[in-house]
Amino acid sequence: MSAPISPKKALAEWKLYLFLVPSLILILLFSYYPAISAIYHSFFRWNGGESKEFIGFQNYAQIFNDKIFLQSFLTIGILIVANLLKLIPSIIMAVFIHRLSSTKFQYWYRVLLVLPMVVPGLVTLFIWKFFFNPNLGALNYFMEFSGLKTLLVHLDQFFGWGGIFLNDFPISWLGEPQLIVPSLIIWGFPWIGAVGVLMFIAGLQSIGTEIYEAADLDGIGPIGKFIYIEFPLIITQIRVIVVLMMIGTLQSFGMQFLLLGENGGPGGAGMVPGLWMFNRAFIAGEFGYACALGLCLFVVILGLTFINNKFLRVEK
Amino acid sequence: MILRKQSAPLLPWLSSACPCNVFASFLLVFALFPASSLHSESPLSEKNQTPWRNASVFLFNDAYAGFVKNADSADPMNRLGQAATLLNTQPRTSQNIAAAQEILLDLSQNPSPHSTLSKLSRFLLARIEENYLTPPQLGEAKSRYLEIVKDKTGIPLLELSASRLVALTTFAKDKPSENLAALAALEPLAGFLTTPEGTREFHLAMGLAILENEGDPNLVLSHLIKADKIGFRRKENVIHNWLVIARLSEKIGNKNLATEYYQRFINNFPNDPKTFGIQHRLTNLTKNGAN
Amino acid sequence: MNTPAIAKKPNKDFWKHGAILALLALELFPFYMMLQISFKDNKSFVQNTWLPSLPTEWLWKNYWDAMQLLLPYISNSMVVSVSATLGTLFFALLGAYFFARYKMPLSGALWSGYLILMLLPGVANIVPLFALLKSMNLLNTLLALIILGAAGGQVFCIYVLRNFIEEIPKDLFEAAEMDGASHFNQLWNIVVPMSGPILGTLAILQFLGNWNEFLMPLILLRDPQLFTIGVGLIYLDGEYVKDWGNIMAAFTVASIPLVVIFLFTMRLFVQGLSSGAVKG
Amino acid sequence: MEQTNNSRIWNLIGLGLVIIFFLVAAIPMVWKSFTQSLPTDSKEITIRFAHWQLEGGVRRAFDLAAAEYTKLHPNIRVEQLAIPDKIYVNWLITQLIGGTAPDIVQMGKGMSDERTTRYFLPTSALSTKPNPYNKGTTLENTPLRETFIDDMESVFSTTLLDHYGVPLSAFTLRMYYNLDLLQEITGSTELPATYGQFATLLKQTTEFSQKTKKRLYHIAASGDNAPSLIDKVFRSQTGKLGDGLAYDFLPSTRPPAAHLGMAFANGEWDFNEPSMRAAVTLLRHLGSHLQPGFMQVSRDDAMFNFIQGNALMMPGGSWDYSSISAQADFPVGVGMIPTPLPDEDSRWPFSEGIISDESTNASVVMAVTKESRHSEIAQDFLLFLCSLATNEMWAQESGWLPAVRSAKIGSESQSFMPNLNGFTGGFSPGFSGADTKRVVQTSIGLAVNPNGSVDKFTNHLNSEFRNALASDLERNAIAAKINSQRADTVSLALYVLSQNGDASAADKLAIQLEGMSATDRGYQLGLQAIKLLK
Repeated sequence: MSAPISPKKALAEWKLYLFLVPSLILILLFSYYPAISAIYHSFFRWNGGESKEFIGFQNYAQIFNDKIFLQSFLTIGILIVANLLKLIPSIIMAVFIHRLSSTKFQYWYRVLLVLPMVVPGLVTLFIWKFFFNPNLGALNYFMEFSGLKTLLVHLDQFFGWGGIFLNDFPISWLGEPQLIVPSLIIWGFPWIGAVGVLMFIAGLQSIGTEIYEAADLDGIGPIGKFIYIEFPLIITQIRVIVVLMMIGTLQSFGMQFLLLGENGGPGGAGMVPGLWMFNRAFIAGEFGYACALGLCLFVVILGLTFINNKFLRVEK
Repeated sequence: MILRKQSAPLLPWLSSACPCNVFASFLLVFALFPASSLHSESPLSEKNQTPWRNASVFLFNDAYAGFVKNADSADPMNRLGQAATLLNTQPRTSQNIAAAQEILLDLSQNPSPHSTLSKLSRFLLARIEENYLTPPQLGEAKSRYLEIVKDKTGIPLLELSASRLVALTTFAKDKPSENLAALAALEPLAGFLTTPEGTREFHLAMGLAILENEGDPNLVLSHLIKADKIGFRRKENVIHNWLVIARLSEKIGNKNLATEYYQRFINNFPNDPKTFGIQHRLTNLTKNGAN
Repeated sequence: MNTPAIAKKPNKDFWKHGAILALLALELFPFYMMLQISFKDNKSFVQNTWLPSLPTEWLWKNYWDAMQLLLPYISNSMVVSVSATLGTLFFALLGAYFFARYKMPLSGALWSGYLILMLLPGVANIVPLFALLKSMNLLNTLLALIILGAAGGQVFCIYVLRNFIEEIPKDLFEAAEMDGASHFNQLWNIVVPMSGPILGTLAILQFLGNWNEFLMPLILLRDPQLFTIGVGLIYLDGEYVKDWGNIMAAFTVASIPLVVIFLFTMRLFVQGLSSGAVKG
Repeated sequence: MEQTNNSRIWNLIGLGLVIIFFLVAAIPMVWKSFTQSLPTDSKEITIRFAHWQLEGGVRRAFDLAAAEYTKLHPNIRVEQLAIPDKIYVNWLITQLIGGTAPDIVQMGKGMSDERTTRYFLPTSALSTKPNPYNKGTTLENTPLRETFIDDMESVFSTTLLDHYGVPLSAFTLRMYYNLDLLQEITGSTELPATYGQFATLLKQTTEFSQKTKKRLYHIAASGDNAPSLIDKVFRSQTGKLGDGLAYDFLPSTRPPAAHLGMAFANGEWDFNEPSMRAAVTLLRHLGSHLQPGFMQVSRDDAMFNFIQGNALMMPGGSWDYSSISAQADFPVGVGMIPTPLPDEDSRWPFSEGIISDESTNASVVMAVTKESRHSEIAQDFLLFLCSLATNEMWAQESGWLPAVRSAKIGSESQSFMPNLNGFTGGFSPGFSGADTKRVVQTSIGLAVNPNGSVDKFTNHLNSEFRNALASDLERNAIAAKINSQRADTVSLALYVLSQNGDASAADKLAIQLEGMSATDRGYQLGLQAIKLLK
């Protein structure tokens, strides 16, 4: 903790405030000012230019009738749940690496894990987009090769999905409204996040070898070890990752924008709240409404964080 | 010369600057020196020019803001401007429309119910009743339009009232015969119209309205030909009128008229994508005529 | 299971290695595809989708083209990322020192003011930020990106550095103060030398963040001379006729600078990330 | 934190590398800004223009034109910004609002009436004077407007009553052939001229792939280019039907939605109509030869298949030619989209004959922005671009069609010349707008898939069409109503200005009056059609 300081000494140390000034100016100008300006402009009809017109709460009233915006929360909800499940491979990976006896291997595996992190995100994104390409993409090759395609075609016929999957037709992952959300979920298979794995490993390292030995003596198997020993120790890390992931997912729209375009792809099936805000601002030119949407999003995130802190808090 | 088989003659209705365009100059004279001048009645102050100019290029919110900034209850042109732009400022609200209506009602009586300003206001009021209110007050709108027509305003814009009346009658009743009867009652309105535009739009509207209700084709043709005699500025309107005349006369067996108008189209628009097909029709027409 | 002493013998590890390698292979598969396609043209790619072509048939021309296209963008990205990272760290270090050294009046309120920004969705700010930069005449400049990068990293870096500085023994500072060292001297002579690894980790993370940024550059930059790597890649994706070999070579070229830096600093990288510095 | 000496050295090397990279990148930048800041006093001016035409050759052609302009005006540099069309709208709107828009911008994407008047300078005043850059040519004394193939009709806004921008090119739709494959299949490189010959070719292709076991698409198609193909199929059969249903069918450039809609509501036609069934039969025939799943294939993927020699044909616009010829390593043939002749095949007996190219409108419209600091120069450059000599050179370099009359074109572009010796044809079921188009496109599989049939498609459309039509007409009616409301304010403003002695306002008003009645008539008709449909 920082040392307590008497008011008298603080007065003498006034120069210390100068240390904060540059950072504070940056924050005030580029974080606080825009945020406050967003609140202010959310009460205006504003095209981003000179002319603006005060319209009270009309923008907010409009949000509640905005089907696309409400629908986009459903989509993002599905994606968040999917992202939760997508944490599992990272946990498995961390446990595997942790249980290796060789520290040398542990280190090199971690290096290999981090490698994808330094490849620019856009490159990864575009390679995956290429994988989804109906004609050339690796995904459709795999579906054909593994016979999964045939299975899906049968399912389609059986359940009457309306011909999303047809023999002789390449699956159009990003071209069919019904397939867009599944595509976004498949995205990034096998879903190993380097940061997550490393943090889990860090958490696991606090387990002493004697605990494992004791567990072995009690005849606890590998799965039991995970449930009784390892999982409780990384629950803090999981919680942190979940919170970061939820906030990140709620805010994110770059991927949807680059993959599906500003309208969220065919049928708008990939529309997420952030993208809708972006769309209203930079496509429709309704900046005031976009500000209101952004604030709405902020409130949702704030609420989620609050709930999280209140109910998901895990004592260290 | 590519894309065109031959150089098209300079089409009068396409070129506003063409000196041979008698109609255009006629029109300009009318527009600048009308029977009763709005300019002399209520002059346009310098500072209101920019808002009016904004209103003329669709920048309604800017225009309205400009009028409000210069607001002056003694300046009728400013108030007219406020009312006119209120109709289209974003967002459209019923309050805006009501406010515009209030201003216009006042302007229609003050300073004088016979001024050009009053006529313009009443025309806008009729438009509001017809096209802005939910549900529309068509009865009021009709009586206002009729009143304006009978005023013999000599202003092309206001003479559109006659064609508005035709439009409001076209589908008013479910039975075409009733509509036709109501349309026939409007025929005398032509006598009140003095400007070429007003007359042309009235005849065009009448012709098409009768056609919609499957009335007498010859009556339709006479209306459309009257409109055609006055002429149009836009190419698409010329084409529309000529081809409706030609097709209708072909249908009722008036081969001469059909041939005349098809031929006119071919002569004037040799490079239109439709020309080939129309030439084909014309050939068929004359072939059958020979039989 | 019944012989705990040899529980961690390699033969048991064998399966773990297998599983890890399988997962890693899947994870790295996209980059394998990127590399092997980058040496092909469309024709050989269609004929032979999965395997690398013979080294004698490698099309180095793809790389030549990609370099010509991307080097200016990479150079812009380099300037922006390095400057923004330096700015972030310098100002954050100053700020963190302020918070860590003493509990100055108001510092509690200011601290909350920083923390709440973590929750603010970046997207909500884009629009007013755009208007702000417009009024500052910074649209279509790299300086805007540098400033935004420096401002954006403040909260996180100050948070991490404050925790770190607070853990430095207080007597070190006190001794220096006795010698009449100014705060800046204390920061420079005590904090900086001790925080090498944490600064390194933060630098890497900030650098990565700036390097990957594409939305603000896309919105703010107009002139191709100023494009950063992200914008360059998006423009490349917008071409109508796709020469996949060329595109993949461009992707590789875009990745090279960071991979090279990574090769030298990977220990720092891995340790930094593992140490939980980013726990937030 | 234990750090071995070794890893510290590595880290330092890494740091050193970053510094070297940084310096290499930053020094030239600083140097440049330093040296550039000096001669800014000299009158070097940069004009920028933005467009989304990333097709091969076009950028080169623009560069060439820019260089020519700089030759004439050594102090002016012209720079092009080629923006991918996927981000063009967002890019343009951002630049317009940010006040950083380039001097000249390609119009067409993301435009509204309000944006057009707010951000762009009209070219109406220029259009009546001759283009100074046409001096010494046959167009020397021709007003600018008449130097274009469409008399600048395509850049005239019927709502704003002004011309905005000038066009540079014209587009037509064609069928591309892989001549090597064609030679292999038919033994000659002669392109089919009629649908009958086309059908024979398709049959031969099927036999060819069976014989050689070669996996070959007959027609590489995408969701981008197939809809216009489908349109053409319907239009080839429904000419007489349309003419019988609506008196304004022939005069309109587009099928009159309200009248066709009313006729549908009155039960005067549906998809069991013999001509509609013939059209669907034709569609089924053609569709079975299109690349499977074509509605979901993207434009570049279809193109990829064609260029790789995986497909014999590809429908595409004239705009695709430059990209194709640059990429394909086989000779490319360009033919009309074949339409059936009358009496050619009893399965589609309603054919009138060859369907002509839909319009002769010019496109690739460039306009000067109001915010441009050098709008005079920008306008001058625009005039230079659309002068006879420059447009001719631009067209030959890009392989695109010129927009200027009497511009000579290369022999390659001859096959893209709009064909006017044909019928305009009938209507496609997607005539009324987005919703009917959607219904047709989403159910196209019922017509073309192996397990589909003509009946499946027509039955489906008979049941789905009514609602889609109603919602389209409703949307059109709302648009017409708003247009007519805006016309009220505008016409009054024009009248007031004309009374104040503004001659151009008087002129605009005269045109506006024609438009007002027509818009209102469209609105009334739409309302009537909706009433009947419900």
